[in-house]
Order: sequence, then C-alpha cells, then structure tokens
Amino acid sequence: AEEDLITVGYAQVGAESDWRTANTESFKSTFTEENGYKLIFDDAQQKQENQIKAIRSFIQQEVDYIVVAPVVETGWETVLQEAADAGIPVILSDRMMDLADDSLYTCWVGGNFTLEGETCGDWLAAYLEEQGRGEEEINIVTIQGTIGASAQIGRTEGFAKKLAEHENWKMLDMQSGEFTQAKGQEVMESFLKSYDDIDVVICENDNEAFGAIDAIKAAGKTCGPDGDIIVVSFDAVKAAFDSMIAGDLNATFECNPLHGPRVAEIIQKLEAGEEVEKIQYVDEAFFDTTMDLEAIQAERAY
Amino acid sequence: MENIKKLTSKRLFMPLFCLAVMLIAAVIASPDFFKIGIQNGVLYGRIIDVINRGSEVVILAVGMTLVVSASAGTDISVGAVMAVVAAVACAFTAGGQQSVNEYIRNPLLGALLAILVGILCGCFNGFLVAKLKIQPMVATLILFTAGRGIAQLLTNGQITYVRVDSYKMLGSSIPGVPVPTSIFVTVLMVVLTMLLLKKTAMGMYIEAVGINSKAARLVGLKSTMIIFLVYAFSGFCASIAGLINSSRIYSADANNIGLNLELDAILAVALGGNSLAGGKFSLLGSVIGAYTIQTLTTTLYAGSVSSDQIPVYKAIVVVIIVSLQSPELGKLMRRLKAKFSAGAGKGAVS
Amino acid sequence: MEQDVVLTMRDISKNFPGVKALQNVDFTLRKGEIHALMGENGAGKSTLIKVLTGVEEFESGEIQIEGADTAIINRSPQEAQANGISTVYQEVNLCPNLSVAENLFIGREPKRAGMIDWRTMKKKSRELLEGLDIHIDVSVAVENYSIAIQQMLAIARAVDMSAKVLILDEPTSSLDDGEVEKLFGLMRRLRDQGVGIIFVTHFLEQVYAVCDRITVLRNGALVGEFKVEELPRVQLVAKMMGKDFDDLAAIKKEGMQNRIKGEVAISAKKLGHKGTIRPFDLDIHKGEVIGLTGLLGSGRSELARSIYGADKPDMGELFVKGKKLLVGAPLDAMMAGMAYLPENRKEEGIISDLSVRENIIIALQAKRGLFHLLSRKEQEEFTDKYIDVLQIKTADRETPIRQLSGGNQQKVILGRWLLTNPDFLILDEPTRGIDIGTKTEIQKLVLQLAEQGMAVMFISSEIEEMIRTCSRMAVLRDGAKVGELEESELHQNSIMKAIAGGGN
Amino acid sequence: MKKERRKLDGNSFLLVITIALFLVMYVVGCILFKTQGFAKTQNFLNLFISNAGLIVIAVGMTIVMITGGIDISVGSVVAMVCMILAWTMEMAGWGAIWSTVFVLAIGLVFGFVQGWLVAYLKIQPFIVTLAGMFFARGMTAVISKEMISIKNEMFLSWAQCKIYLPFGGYINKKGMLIKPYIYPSVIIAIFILIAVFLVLKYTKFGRSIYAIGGNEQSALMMGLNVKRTKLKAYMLEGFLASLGGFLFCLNTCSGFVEQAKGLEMDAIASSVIGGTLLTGGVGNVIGSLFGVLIKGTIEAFITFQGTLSSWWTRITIAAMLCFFIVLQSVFAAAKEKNKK
Ligand SMILES: Nc1ncnc2c1ncn2[C@@H]1O[C@H](COP(=O)(O)OP(=O)(O)OP(=O)(O)O)[C@@H](O)[C@H]1O
Ligand SMILES: Nc1ncnc2c1ncn2[C@@H]1O[C@H](COP(=O)(O)OP(=O)(O)OP(=O)(O)O)[C@@H](O)[C@H]1O
Ligand SMILES: [Mg+2]
Ligand SMILES: [Mg+2]
Repeated sequence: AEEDLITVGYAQVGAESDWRTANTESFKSTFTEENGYKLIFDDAQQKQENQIKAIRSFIQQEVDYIVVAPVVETGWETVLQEAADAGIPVILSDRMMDLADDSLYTCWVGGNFTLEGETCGDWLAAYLEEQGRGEEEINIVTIQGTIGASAQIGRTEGFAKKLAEHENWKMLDMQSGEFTQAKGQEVMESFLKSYDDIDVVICENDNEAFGAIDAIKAAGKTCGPDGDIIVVSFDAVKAAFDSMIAGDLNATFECNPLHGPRVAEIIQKLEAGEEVEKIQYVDEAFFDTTMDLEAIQAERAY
Repeated sequence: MENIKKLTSKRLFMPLFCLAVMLIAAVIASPDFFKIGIQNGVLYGRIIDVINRGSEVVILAVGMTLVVSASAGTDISVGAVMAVVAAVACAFTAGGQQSVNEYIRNPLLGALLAILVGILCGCFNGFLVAKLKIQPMVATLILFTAGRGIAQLLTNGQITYVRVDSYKMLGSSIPGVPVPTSIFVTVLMVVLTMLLLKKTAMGMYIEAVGINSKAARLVGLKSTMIIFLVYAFSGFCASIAGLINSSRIYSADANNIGLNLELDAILAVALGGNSLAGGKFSLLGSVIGAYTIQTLTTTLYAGSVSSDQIPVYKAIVVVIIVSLQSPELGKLMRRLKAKFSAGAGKGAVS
Repeated sequence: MEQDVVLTMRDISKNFPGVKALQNVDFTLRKGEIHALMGENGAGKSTLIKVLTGVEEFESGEIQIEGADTAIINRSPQEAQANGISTVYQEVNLCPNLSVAENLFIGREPKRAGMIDWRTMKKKSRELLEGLDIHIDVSVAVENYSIAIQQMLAIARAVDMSAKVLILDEPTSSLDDGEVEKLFGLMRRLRDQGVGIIFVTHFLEQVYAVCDRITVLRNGALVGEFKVEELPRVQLVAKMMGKDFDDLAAIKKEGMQNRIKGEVAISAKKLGHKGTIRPFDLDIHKGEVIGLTGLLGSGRSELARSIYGADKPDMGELFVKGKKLLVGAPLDAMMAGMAYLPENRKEEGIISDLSVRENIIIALQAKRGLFHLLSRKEQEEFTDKYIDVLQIKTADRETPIRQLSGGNQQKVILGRWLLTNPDFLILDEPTRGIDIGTKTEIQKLVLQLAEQGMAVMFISSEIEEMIRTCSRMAVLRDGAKVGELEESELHQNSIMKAIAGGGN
Repeated sequence: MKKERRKLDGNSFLLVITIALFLVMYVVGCILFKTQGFAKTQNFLNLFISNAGLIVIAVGMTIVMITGGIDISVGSVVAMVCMILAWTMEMAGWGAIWSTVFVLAIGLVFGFVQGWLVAYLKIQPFIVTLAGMFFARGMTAVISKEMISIKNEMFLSWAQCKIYLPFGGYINKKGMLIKPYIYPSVIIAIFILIAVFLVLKYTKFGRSIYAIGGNEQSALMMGLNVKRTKLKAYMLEGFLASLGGFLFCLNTCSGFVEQAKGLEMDAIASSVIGGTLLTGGVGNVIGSLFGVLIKGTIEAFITFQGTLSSWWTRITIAAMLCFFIVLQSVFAAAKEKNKK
C-alpha cells in the first residue's frame, strides 16, 4: 500500500548530457513501487536555486530520504540544515558538497574524477611506452570541460599530476570546449592552426572528442591508433565506442552513471539501522582499441 | 574632404569600419589570419573558419533583422528552435534510434519536415505577437523555454547521431567543391532575402509596419499579416541554421545546438547599425555585424583567451563599437571641446 | 537691453542637412505683448522655437533673456523652463500613459512631507481645467482623450507655469471657435500680467484678434517685425509669400448650385460603432463635397472612420455604388475606391522614418499588392509630381518625412491619397497646420476634384472654410447624426444653430 | 460609482487579474496536492524564502522596463556579486559587512556605467546590458574559476537565522513540531518592495520614470531631465541587482561562474506577468511580486507532481507560462474592446 512505500525525493541536476539521462534512468528504474519506493523526481534545469527549492519542497512533502545530485559543490548549508531540522537523511550522488559540517549528509556515492584523470595519464604513459615513444617529446593539448564543473576540475587535476611526472610531456594549451561537440571542434580548429605538432589531445568528455576528430580530419591529419594524433576522452558513452571502432578515438575513461542501485542499497541499510560508509565510489573502468569493443558496447546500459 | 564626409555618412560605413578594425586586430593576433590553403580539397584557414562558422549567426541575423524591424521586438526563441529542428531531422532520419550509420528514413524528407517544424515554431510566435498582441520577447520566451524540452522529448533525452557522410555535407563540404557548403547556403539565404525585399514591396511594408503600425494599417497594409510572416520567416531561418549546425556535428544535441545564438544574432543586428526599436533596417549591416562577432570570437580563441573569460573582451569590444556608432558621442565630444576652450575665457554655461 | 524687453534673439542660424532652416534671424519679445510669428509652412517658425528652448542646437547667434547678464544657451527644455520660458510645441507633447493631472503637474508636483500629494494635485488640476471650462476626469490617462482635449491640456500646463515667456506653436489647430475664444481670454489675461507671448498660427483672423506685433519669416530668413495696426492682412500675406496674393474671395463654387447631384457613390445604412457613433444613414453623391460639422467630440471623425473601416463598424451596412461592401480592414475600403486622410497626423498619418517618396507612394503600392512593386522611376515621377503640385518644401524626395515641417508633412499625406486616384476622398482636418496660401490651394483642389466627379467628405473646425467648399453638410451632436443642411442653408448662422441643437 | 469603475481601466485591471489568477492557481494546487501538504503555511513561505533575491531583482527590472528599457545583465551581476562576496570573505579575509557594502557599491557603479551608456550615449538598453551580461559573467570567471564556498560565520549566521512565526505550526511524521519560519532575506525583500512602490508612486523621480516610458520625447519637451532620470533608474536597478544578488547569496552561500544563469529571463517574465509592458510606461512592482509568486507556484506544481522527466518539466513550465500569458492577453483584449 501507499503508506508502506519508502518515499525518496531525488533532486537531479537536469538532462544536460547522455550521461545524466542514464543517471536519471538508473534512479527511475531502481526506485519503483514494485521495489517498495515512491520516487519524487525533480529536475533542476542545471540551476542550484531550483534544487534548493526542490529540497525545501521535499521537506514539506515529508519524504523519508532526500537524494541530491548537486549542481555545484558549494552553498548547501542552509537548506541541509533545514532537512536536518526536519530529521530527513540526505544522500549525495555524483558530485560532492563542500560543507563545513559533514554531518549534514549521511553519505556520498559517485565517481572519482581525479582518479579518472590519473588513470588517463597512466594509460597514456603505458601506450607511449608501448609505441616506443616513451622518451620522445610529446606535445599535448587539452580541451577542457565547462570551467568550474567538478568533472573538469577533477580530470584536469588528475592528469596534471601525471603530467608532472613526465618531463618529456609538454602541455601546449588548454581551452574549454564546454563539454560540447561543436565547441570542441572550434577549439581544436584553433589549436591546429596555432600548433603544427600536436601529438595528443585530451578531451574532457566524449562529445568534445567527436568534434576534435572532425577538426583534425578537416585539417588533413589523421588520428586514432593508426594516425598522427592520439585522442583520448572521458565518460565512455555509447557513441564513443562507435568512434573507437571506427579507429578515430584511442581510449575513453569511464564515468559510471548507474548510481541508483547503490543508493537503494544504502537506503536499505539505513532502514535496517545499520551504519553506512561516508564516501562510496562506484566502479569505473576504461576502454581502448585493444579490447573487444563491440561486445562491450552491446552489453552496456548507456 | 567632401568625399570623406560623404563616405562616412553612409549607413554602412560604421559597421564596415568596425569589421575592418576587427580584421586588423585579428591579423595582429594571428599573422596568418588571411592565409588560405587547400586541405582535403577544401579551403582552409582562419578567415575561412570565420566565414564558415559565422553562417548560423548570419542566417539567424537575417530573420532577426526583419523581426526587429517589423515588431520592434526580438525573437529570443531562435536558438531553441534550432535545437528542435535538429532533433526533428535526426530523430526522423535515424528512425528513433540513438545512433545510426545509415539513413533509416529519407534524409530529404527529414530535412523538409524539420524546416516545416521550424516554420511552424515561427508561426506560433507570429500568432502570439501579431494576433494576440503579446510583446515579442515574452511571446518568444515560451518557445525559448520549451524548445529544448521538445527537442529532448523527440530524441528521448539523448544525443542522436546520424553518422552518414551525406548528412555531414551541409556542415562541411560536398566532395569536389572547395568551398564549405554552409557558405553557399548563407549567400543564398542573404541574396534571396534581399531580392524578396527589394523586388517586391515587402521591405517597405515591413519598415512601415515597424515604424507606425497604425498608419500602416490605414494605408492598407495588413500589419498583423506582415508581422506574422516575419516571425514565420525567422522560424525558417532558424531551421536552416539548425540544420547546418546539426550537420556539423551529425547529431542533435538538444542542450547545446544554438545555445545563446539568439543573443549573437540580436547583437549582430545592433552592430549592423540597426535600431532594436524597429523601423528602418539594413540587412547587409546585420550580416556585417554577424561576421564582426565571429571574427572577434575566432580571434580570441586564437589568442588563447580562456573561453569563460572571452565574454569580458566581447563586452568591451561591443561597448566600444556601439559607442562609436552612437551619434551622441560626437555631440558629447564637441561639447566637451567647447567647454574646454571656453573654460579659460568666460566660464561656460552648463 | 531695452527696458521692457524680455527676450532677444540675434543673428540666429541653423542648418539641417540640405536645408537652411534659419539664417541670421532676429527676434525681440517685449513684456506684456502677444507677438505673432508668421510664415509659410517650412518657413522656420517651429525651428526658431526649438532653438530657443533647447530642443535643437543652433550654429551661431545669441539669445538674451531678461534677468541674465550674459547670453544664454538653453541645452534642454528643462533649462529653458528654468529660465522662465514655457512652451507648447506644435505637435502635442504629453505622456499618453499618465493621468491628466500628472501631465499638468509633472516636474512640479505639489508635495507634502517630501512625497507627491496626489490629492492636492488632482484638486489643483480640476481647478485649472475648470477655469478653462474643461470638465474631464483628471485621473484618467491622457490617451483616452481626443487631440483637441490634449491640446487644451498642453496649453493649460504651459500657462500654469507662470513663466516670463509663453510660447504657443499652432495651439489652435485642433480647437473649435469656442475653445479658441477661451484661449484668447487666457492669453490676454497673461499679457496684462506682463508675460511675453509668442504665438504661431496660420489663422490670420486670430492674429488680428489678439496680437500686438508680428514677425514674419520666409524661407528661414527674417522678413521683418511689424506692429499689427501697421500691417494690413493683404500685406501680411504678401510678406509671408513674397508675392502678391489674390485673396480668398477668389475661390467660388461656380456652377455648383446649378449642378444636379450625381449618382450615389457611398451609402451608409444604420452604420454605427458601439460607444463612439450611433447608427446613421448617409448618402454621398458623386461630385459633391459633403461636410461634417459639430462640436468637438461630436463624433465627426468617428463617422468618417466607420465608413472607411479605420474602426470596424459593428452594426449596419455600407453600399458603394449600390453594391454592399464588407469592410474588414482599410484595404477593403481602398480597393472600393476610398481614401482617408486621418486627423491625427503624427500618430496615424506619417510613417516618420520613411522618406517623402515612400510616404507618398505607399498607399498606391498597398493597393497594387506586394508583388507589383512600382518601379523606382515611377515612384520618383509620382513623388516629384506631388511635390510640385502641392508645393511640398523638402530638401530631397529621399528626406525622411519627420524632418519636414508640420504643414509639409500634411501635404505629403494628402499627396499620398491623391495618388491613389480615389472615387471617394475623406479629409479629416486636411488644412490643419497648413499655411494660408496652400490652404487656398487645397480648397481649390477639393472643388476641382469634385468637379471631376470625385465624392469628397470634408471635416474641418473652421466653419468658413466649410462653407466655401461644401455643397452639403451633415450635422453631428454627441455621437449621433442629427440632421443635414442643403447648399442653400449653408450660412454661418444656420450652421451654428444646427450644431447647438434646437434649443434644448 | 462610475468613477470607481473607470479607475479599474486598463492597467490596474490587469493587476487585479494577475492577483486573482495567482489565488486561483494556489487554491488549485492545495486541492491537487492535498495529501502532500501543499497547503502548509511553510510551503507558502518557501515561495518567499526561495525567491527573495528574485523579488528584489524583478522590482529593479520593473523600474527599467517602465522607462522603456531592459536589463539582461542581472543574472550575470548576481553571479558576480556572489563571487565577489565569496572571494572577499574567503580569499581576502574581509568581514561580512565590508563585503556586503562593497558589492552594493559595485552594483551602483555597474548601474551607473550601464545607465550612462543608455542615457547619455543613447545606446540601446538591450545591447548595453547584453555587454554588461557578458562582462559580469566574464569577470566572475576572472575572479575565480573555481567555486568558492562561503564559510564566514557572520554571513552564515545571517543566512541561517530563522525567524519563527507564531502560527501555522504542525507535527510531522516523526512527531516533531515544525514551526513555520522565514529568513531575514524575506524581510529585506518585502521592505524593498514597499520602498520602491512608494518611490514610484510618490516621488518626482518615480513619476518621471513613467513619463519617460510613456513618451520620451514628450517627457523631454515637458522639461524633465530625461538623461539624469534614466541614469538614476539604471543606478537604482544596478543597486537592486546587487542587493538581489546578496539575498541570492544568502540562499546559496557560494560563488561560481555558472550561478544564476538565465535569472534575467525569470525577472523579465515575472515583471511581464505582473503587467509591465516592455514598451515602457506601464508597470507596477506589486504586479512583479505576483509575477514572481506565480512563477514560483508553477515550479512548486512541478516539484510536487514529482514524476516529470527533465524535458517535460521544461515543456510544462512553458505551457503554463503560455496559458497564463495568453489568458492575460485575452482579458486585456476584451477590456480594450469594452472600452471602445
Ligand atoms: N529635424 C530636422 N531635420 C532636417 N530638416 C528639418 C528638421 N526639422 C525641420 N527641418 C526643416 O527645416 C525647415 C523649417 O521647418 P519648421 O518646422 O521650422 O517650419 P515651420 O515654419 O514651423 O512650418 P509649419 O508651419 O509647417 O509648422 C523645413 O524645411 C524643414 O524641412
Ligand atoms: N469635452 C470632452 N469631454 C470628454 N470627452 C471628450 C470631449 N471631447 C472629446 N471627447 C472624447 O474624444 C472622442 C473623439 O472626439 P473627436 O474630437 O475625435 O470628435 P470629432 O467630432 O471628430 O471632433 P474633432 O475631429 O474636431 O476633434 C469622443 O468620442 C469623446 O469620447
Ligand atoms: Mg511648425
Ligand atoms: Mg475628430
């Protein structure tokens, strides 16, 4: 019956990318009535103030749990205090919150962007080694994500760490492609005209990589495992597999969007009165052209 | 001297002058700005990028100019309409799948359908503005808000890819033709619109309605119809721009196609020396304005300005350009000068 | 400065692109005089006033005003006001969205404790207007009132500012005789208080009725300053036009009396528009000039508008040459051969930023349709023809119409309609703001058109003008047509009686 | 009687319609979402709590719109203000009061520059404020690309200072007594609303704004100082934008580049729904308040509904907006017809 259901209010960022859509879908398919939940879903259209409104509304609706995928990391004290005053536990998903008082949320579930960046650096080092270019001077450009987004910050930071470890790697330029294909292309076009000798392009999401690849081809160069320029990207959306199969993209580093089941698990534990870990990373892998991409792609949920 | 005066008093002088200054700045920022080469059988170079990338803004600005002229308002929905159009085109040709490597349905039909939808969006705006007399910005705010939602609805919230070479042609180039297709389309749109305005009475009608719709009605113009048509046309322009943009990325990215392009289009109209209060307009001015903006953006990219700081430079350049175009600046200068020279003498009366 | 002089302008010059609007003009205004500023359309009267009050800059010359030691330059109307000059400009300048009371007092609102005292403001407004015999709701927005009322409001506002100099630029163009009389009373009172008044008008009688002195301008240059007694009418006209002028008597409706009425061109049956004009019947014959007469606000304009479809009538039927016409929009009426010169030139007539050429040809173009663009050559021919016929003073045919003087704008609009070669021409106050020479020309033209078989409807607040031109009149009162006067009954007295109504 | 009737003409009539529609809408919400507690006092107060900044900004927007202008920079200004607050307090170590005074001053200066360009150089407001929008957003990025969280104690104490109301409490599921509360920001917003209402109605400056919007040329000819008045209007607007930004910041306690994107559209929409004309001369801040509340209620509907996908959210908001605007225009047209 209606009363037995656990009510969960989920304040989602929006639907700004395929990743986000998959993330939303994962929650919607997990928190169903069959599974004993009533999900109140709110889409914030990428605006923090909307999320704050939504949380306030959840409090009024007396939900049992509030799950937030914060638009940004900062500025949540007041409204989380309100939730705490009403005695509603808050679970964070995807992005972290930057709070003075960590007790305001119960736990966090998400990917590790910095780790993704580091993995990328490690992969590149291994790949170059394998190609016999381990000692060569390597010119790198980065097409960053939307400046300020946690994915952008984490991935830039993670890769920078690895960059520092290799003296022969040189970061020529960084410019934001705002996580879109069109901007990625425009930025890459500009890079190609400013620098003749680019060896590696790091794109902070897949869509930027698609644009960069087009720009590279238009400039009469080639990319991918058999080409002049190495292109790597993050997220591992389905389309990225197409691109790798076509031999344009070298590798993509996963950012797992399937947080729903994990959050459900946590809620079950909390219902049973158990303690939960404060920080919970979801598993993330990477894919490159050496793998059986078609098989993997067929299995993936997004 | 006489000649210079005559030249500077021409309507298009200031916009052209500003474009020229921008181009010079561009050359200083990247010396190979005007270098044109051939790459893969297609023209290649920064200046080509400017012209190519500027296509969408130019086409939007064409429609926007007429909207501004006839209704003294702006159509802020064009960016969102572009997204809708792209979504229709992709969702139709991909047959609802998320990514296809060949057409599921006829691409021409898809393009036609998409254009039709774009025009319909324009008609919706036109109906609200012309018939219901809702203020343009507010009327178009509705599609501005809904447009990307509709686009996502059509593509199920995901970016839909049509990875077929012929789909990419509009945004890149047709094999064997060295000029990017979008440049052709842009020229065609501008020329056709010009002809429409100059060879029929439409240009005069639009201006008359924009300047004084009451008087225009009394001399037998159907103000309502004209305003309606102008919005429909703006929808048409948005749909062409949407198709180009979608073809560039061979996909429909509901969240990003045409994002903030409405602002650039409006800016282009203003930089072209047109008044946003309606009435007299110069289509060429808007086109020049659009290329000015694109030159600025490309130059800033070339100068490695971080993209989130680009707006600061853009703002400064815009303010300088529009100030230069303001006749008030001249008056103010003259007054200051007079004050200065009189200051020593009697003490000016202010 | 002379003893009783309040204002002198010396050697004022002002150029517009292509036009020497003022060339070394001198003007002197004395305390307690009413000083007429006369000249043909485009002579530079309004420009002189705008230069004086800071609306336009001027190139050279000097303005001195009593009380200031040095020459002054007003940079804005605000400064002019501060210097004691209060002005009613030629085109009514009020804020349509504000209430009557606010328009009267804006910028000098009565205050209490630093806040605007609305109650006092309304009370004062009511008093002010009642003094002028205007009885309207002062808390209603000005846009709800007719031009005539608006003109009175602008005057009331200027008069109430108790300035040293009061400028009235064609204040009487929309007023009827009664109101003009009221205004004159007011002006005389102010003169006696020592105010200097500059008065611009095209009505000679008015000049001779109230003015003390006359300054005449021609083509931007000063002709001279005269005492009224020393300058008889004929000479004044001659000075204005620069040539001798065969007096108004020249116009006669020769042969009109004897002519039989033509066939019925337009016939209205119970036509009406809710709230403005009650259902009326009216037949208009080919070749006649039918006048509409009545007091201000009696609904003359509304009657004309309902025929033309400017305000779509919501009852009754209209027949054109016997055929029923459904008028949905003005274009339908135009296609049936009608033309309509609206009374409010600024709001409904001119298309301000378009050129003279475009303003003239636009109606014909609309009639021909979108795809039948008149060739540039035809456009220019037509334009030149009407510039010539109507003596329109303009720098160029490509000059934006807003740069023309008020009277010349009116001529352009008239030209616009003549070009469409209508069968039925409605003229609502066509001579408003038009100089005496052209006025006569227009009257002649109207008669000539009627002669050629056109049906004309003529509305004017000037009864004499109506008598000269009309062959029949319809009388309106309070939004209803109350009677008709035949040719034989057209005399000042009988018309006045009809307007006033049979005694009740 | 007749006079009273007349007073309802046109604009005030529209205001009455707006308020009535809001009430109807709210009651419908209470009925539809009865079980979820839509009717709780706190839910109503939340409209004010979450929108305090927007109310102040919409009030400012109304002022410039009455002059016939527009200001699309406000969203970016809010972002800049939040960023400056965060940066000065967290990075430069200023006190909360100084930071606040500083951003308010910045708002004034920003308004002054925009106003000067609009009034004295006669550049079109849309373009000036578009440049302002670019500038402020860019400056936000220049100050810091990273998000800054405000941890300043005094600031947080302002932000979290609940003011409980003595009525409307309820016992929640867990047996806690929840008393309705507001934050100081709400009081500031209401105060500003009243103050601006009085300024517009009872000062020369306020009336001049209406006059300019009605007909700038006439206002000039009637001897008003059009330029100065416009400049002042934009300065006031800039001040209110920064104050709104401050209130906004009290709600979000952070600064980052993407903040308050599109807020200008919310403010414009609220003003227009409240009966302000973009062509100038007509408008009322009380209307704008109801515009904000109506937008808030529409959003509350959607949150309470709780199953819409992202795209349906957008479409639904737009549809309700459309419904509302069309309804308003139909009422206005009917009124216009009656008048004739
Ligand atoms: N803003 C302007 N730009 C260009 N020319 C102008 C402008 N204003 C007036 N003129 C020109 O200056 C001349 C004088 O115009 P002005 O309005 O002073 O005439 P006027 O004597 O008031 O005539 P009227 O009796 O018709 O009102 C005209 O030829 C007119 O075309
Ligand atoms: N004295 C008045 N008091 C109140 N309202 C008036 C007055 N005079 C005019 N009006 C309003 O203005 C409307 C239009 O009047 P208008 O002046 O156009 O009539 P008219 O007979 O055409 O006179 P004219 O064309 O000479 O000005 C009237 O229907 C009436 O509502
Ligand atoms: Mg004049
Ligand atoms: Mg009339």
